Amino acid sequence: MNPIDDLERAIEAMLFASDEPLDARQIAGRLGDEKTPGEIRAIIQAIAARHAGSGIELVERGGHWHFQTPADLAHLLRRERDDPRKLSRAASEVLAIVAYHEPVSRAEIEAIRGVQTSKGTLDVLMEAEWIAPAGRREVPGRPLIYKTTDAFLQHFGLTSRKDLPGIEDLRAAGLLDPVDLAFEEAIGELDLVKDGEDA
Amino acid sequence: MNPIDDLERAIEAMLFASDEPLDARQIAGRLGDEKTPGEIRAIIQAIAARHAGSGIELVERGGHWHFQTPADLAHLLRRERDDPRKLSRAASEVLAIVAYHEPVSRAEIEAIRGVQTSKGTLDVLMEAEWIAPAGRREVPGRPLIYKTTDAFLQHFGLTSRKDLPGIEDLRAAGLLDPVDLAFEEAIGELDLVKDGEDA
Amino acid sequence: MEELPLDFEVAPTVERDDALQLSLESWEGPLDLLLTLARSQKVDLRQISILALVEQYLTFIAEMRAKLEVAADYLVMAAWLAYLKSALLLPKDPAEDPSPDELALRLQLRLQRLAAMREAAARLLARDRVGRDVFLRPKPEGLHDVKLRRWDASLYDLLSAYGQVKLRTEPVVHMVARRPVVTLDAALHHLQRLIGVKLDWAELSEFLPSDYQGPLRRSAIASSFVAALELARQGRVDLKQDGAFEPLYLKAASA
Repeated sequence: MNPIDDLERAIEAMLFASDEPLDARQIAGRLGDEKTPGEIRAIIQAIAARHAGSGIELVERGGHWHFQTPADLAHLLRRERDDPRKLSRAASEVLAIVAYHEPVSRAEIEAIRGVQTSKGTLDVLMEAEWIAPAGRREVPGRPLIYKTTDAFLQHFGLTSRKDLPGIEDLRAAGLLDPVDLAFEEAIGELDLVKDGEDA
Repeated sequence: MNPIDDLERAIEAMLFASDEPLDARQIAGRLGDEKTPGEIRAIIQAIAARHAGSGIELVERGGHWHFQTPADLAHLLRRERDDPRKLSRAASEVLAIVAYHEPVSRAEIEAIRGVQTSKGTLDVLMEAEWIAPAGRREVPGRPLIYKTTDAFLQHFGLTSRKDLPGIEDLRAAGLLDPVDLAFEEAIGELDLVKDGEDA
Repeated sequence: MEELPLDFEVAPTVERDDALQLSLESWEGPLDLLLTLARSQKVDLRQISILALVEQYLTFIAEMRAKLEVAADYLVMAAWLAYLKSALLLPKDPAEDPSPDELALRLQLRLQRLAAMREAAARLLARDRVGRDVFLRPKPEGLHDVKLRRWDASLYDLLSAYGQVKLRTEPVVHMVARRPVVTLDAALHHLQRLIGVKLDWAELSEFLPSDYQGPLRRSAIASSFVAALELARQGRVDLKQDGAFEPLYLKAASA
């Protein structure tokens, strides 16, 4: 490669270190006006050509020039990182209600949960792509209604909504036992063991 | 000129776009760890070589690389507003002592300078991010010790601490040894000479 | 002796009348002043005449004191140097420890070290510095990390959440869990029937049906105990217990 002449180096460094894109006149001015803008432009073209196809490019915007990274490499400059988060209790409840009762409106969800549901909770579920709006209910106010998505089925390993356990299944699994009864049963078992030992 | 391969373009763009110097490991990480840091370093060297002699240079500072303008073009690029922090004499001496003696405690700095160092002097250097605490010396009082940073190497254009001007000569001359040690050695030599004379 | 080193790099060249401006603030302490004076000998610090240096320092401080107050640490150094000077001039006393020569050597070593750092600082500051000699891109695009939120929940979380919703929201039928109990009447009846069968002392638990298990058994123990107290009150059984929490024994009251 031929050595780069001093003028070209100087212009290249100016363009690199400048806050703002520079035009040929500004560069000529900084160089003491020994060169015409036309001559400067020719050198800028040479610099741009030298960088063509590299990871740095010199581009013109309205007669002003600046260095930038090529657009096709933009993806390398942002790195996407997974940020796993556990779904909150409230969001889990809302999701379950949508799954068991879909399509449901927010008011219906609140009626079932017995507590107000923040907009953020639905947003989280939509961001996770587990629920999606499914039109509006034809009642006064025409509220949005929600349903679960294919991504929901996929994430929870369900073939279809019919795979969701029924209420009886939940009861059998102990998921519908009041907390205090379950506690007493656990205590009762302890007593039996003690009695056995005494005998 | 041969077309530049995609990996080289990618690394060049990263170095060009980064707002701080990058090391080979950071680059490898961003590229999904498909290349080893060693392979990355070889490519960085190739990029640096490609830019050699141009108006932009790729330089190594403490294992990290960044693009900058060549020093010989400073006169064209220096502007009135460019005003790198003016260091007081005390601050520049303290900085030199930390750099050449690191890690070093404040008491050790004071022993060399023969004067108390105000807290402000160390603060100025820490605010500039040129020095940083580096733990404590395991002696009575467990004083904080300081060392220089990568930002120090970057600002002063040093590839590594070995690049500190004259550090090898100073070391060889024993001028980085504490006075006590130098004293013992000097006395030892005197004694030897005396012994020789006596014999 | 040489003139005062007023033409030295650090100290501006001034008329004697302006000496006030040449305050001791020009120096970073007495060692720094000594180094400046030593430099005026224009020889390598290793060959410096400590005696001449001491003279220079003492003279300089004396002149300064005539015009302004001199900070204590400069005076302390002056006193120490005056001592060193006299020790160096007096006939050598071999018993003196440390010897004046050793003190002089230490001073020389300290001056060398300070000088080395002084020069190192100057060379460091003269390097091509970012923002003064070399320039970076003022507005780089920057490398960005974009966090992709990924929500996580298991099917169990989902089902148990639904279970909790159901529980919380089905209060219409107030579910007091039905507990298996043995009533006092039943216990009385049972105990009265058995009391005639057992002749000797028997523990209360022996009167309980063996198929009473779990909560039912606990209930049976409680109601049988109350039944036993009731029967004792009626004088129909005798009760015996060896101590608190010991087994309770009962038998039909002796006639």
